[in-house]
Amino acid sequence: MRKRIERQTLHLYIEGELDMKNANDLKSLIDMEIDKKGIRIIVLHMEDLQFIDSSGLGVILGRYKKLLPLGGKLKISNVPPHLYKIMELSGLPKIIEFLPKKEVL
Amino acid sequence: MRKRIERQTLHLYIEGELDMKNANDLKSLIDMEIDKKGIRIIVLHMEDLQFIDSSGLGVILGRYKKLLPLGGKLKISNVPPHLYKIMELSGLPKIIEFLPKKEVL
Amino acid sequence: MKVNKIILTFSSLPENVTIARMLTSALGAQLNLPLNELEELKVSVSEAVSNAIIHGYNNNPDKFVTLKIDATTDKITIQVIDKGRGIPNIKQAMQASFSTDPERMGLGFIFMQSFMDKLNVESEIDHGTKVIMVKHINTQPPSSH
Amino acid sequence: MKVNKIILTFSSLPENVTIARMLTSALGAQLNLPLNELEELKVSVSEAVSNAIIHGYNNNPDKFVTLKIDATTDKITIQVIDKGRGIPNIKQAMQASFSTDPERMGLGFIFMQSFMDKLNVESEIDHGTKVIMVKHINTQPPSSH
Ligand SMILES: Nc1ncnc2c1ncn2[C@@H]1O[C@H](COP(=O)(O)OP(=O)(O)O)[C@@H](O)[C@H]1O
Ligand SMILES: Nc1ncnc2c1ncn2[C@@H]1O[C@H](COP(=O)(O)OP(=O)(O)O)[C@@H](O)[C@H]1O
Repeated sequence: MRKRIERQTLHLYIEGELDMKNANDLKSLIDMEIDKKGIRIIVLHMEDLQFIDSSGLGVILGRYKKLLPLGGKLKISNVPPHLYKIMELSGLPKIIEFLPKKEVL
Repeated sequence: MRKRIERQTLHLYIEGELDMKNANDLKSLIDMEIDKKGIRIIVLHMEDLQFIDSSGLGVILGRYKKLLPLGGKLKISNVPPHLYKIMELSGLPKIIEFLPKKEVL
Repeated sequence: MKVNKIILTFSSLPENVTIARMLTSALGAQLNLPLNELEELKVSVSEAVSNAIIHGYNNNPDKFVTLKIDATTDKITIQVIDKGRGIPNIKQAMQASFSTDPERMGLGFIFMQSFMDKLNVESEIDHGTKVIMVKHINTQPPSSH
Repeated sequence: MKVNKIILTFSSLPENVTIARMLTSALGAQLNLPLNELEELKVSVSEAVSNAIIHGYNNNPDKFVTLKIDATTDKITIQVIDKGRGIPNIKQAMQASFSTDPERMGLGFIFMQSFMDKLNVESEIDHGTKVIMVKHINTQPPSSH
């Protein structure tokens, strides 16, 4: 997974499949950035995400909830069309900000 | 599978996997060209072949043997490197002519 | 009618969720399912298998999960079976946002329900759980979407 | 040592040769087998499963073939099992160019033998055949080839 920090914002480029096999790795990685490096704004880039299920979505929602009381934010960008339906069903778009491509720095 | 006839030579471009699932289709297709259309020279292009096993190799050898008494010929071109070993083991290169890329029209 | 039956039994390991999904996907592709339905099938299998491993077996890798797929020309039936701890209250478990694990979303059954045409759960405490899902195959040429 | 066990039982249909191969390949990829060894594993499974369907069951799609894969960190053991007609003379059957089908090359067992580190065949007339193949996993970093 590619990562980039710019203007105190952590950009994570999630690739391939996000399920129970690797959701915990993403969780640890993000928690480390929040706890150890003081990151408060995170953008998850999903253009190269091929598959996600509730294990993956759960970790994303969990990180959002962790950042809230710290005054932080988590945003999602570039969800591929074949994942729209599962995103919609999960209710995440009602809670988390979804950025269209051009608004992302 | 793409096919092309040029100067009475049938060029067949084999794609994907050639195993017991589809080897018979290749057999019927070639036999039709030989029996109905009088084709006597066949070049099998293998650059897009991803997998072959003894079922696939058997059909190729069988077509070669069918053409021999008819005064015909079957040649193979552009075997991808990952299939060299199985070709070698099958003994086909000792029987059938393998053409490097540039010799093929 | 041609029938294809496939039974996959595998160690209760996270990496086998990928294997189970890939198998489902390969079979669905052979049945010429449209891409979006393939995707939905994969999610459903992923949820049921993850549940078997996480909830049924509490991530014990020495246990086994079974995925049964029956494909005919007009429907695909998928069963995911574990011999784990079972579900005390199936109705409650299937509700949106219900989870016995505070870290999870409680959406697994919701996804299965939304993505499949039929969902049935059988479970017995300490004997295990069987999730049965059916997807109809649209044999009409695509038109209305 | 971590062990992954996978058992696939499937209808004796030609398209399931693809499924069996894909499963093997997915598992091999998770074990980080080099590409050429993955290729060789796929050929071996393809040959054994094709034999079960063609020779064991005479292409009867109502029968079942079983593929068992046991993977540890240092070797992968593959078994292909049918309950078909059995092999009367195993030694003869394993010879190069021997085939009971004039359309076939008689190279299946030769490929399995060449591509795997160990090959063992058990068979009983009218009870079926079990092909057991082992591939060692080179845990050293690649160097000598
Ligand atoms: N195979 C299973 N074995 C035991 N309990 C299960 C199983 N599947 C589901 N459950 C129970 O049902 C609840 C809801 O499942 P689900 O909707 O998939 O959400 P989640 O997995 O996020 O908890 C789980 O939290 C668990 O308590
Ligand atoms: N599973 C099986 N059941 C019955 N006979 C088998 C089986 N596998 C192999 N055989 C016998 O062994 C012979 C040699 O097999 P093989 O080397 O794979 O060559 P081929 O498949 O080209 O005949 C076959 O022709 C068949 O008679």
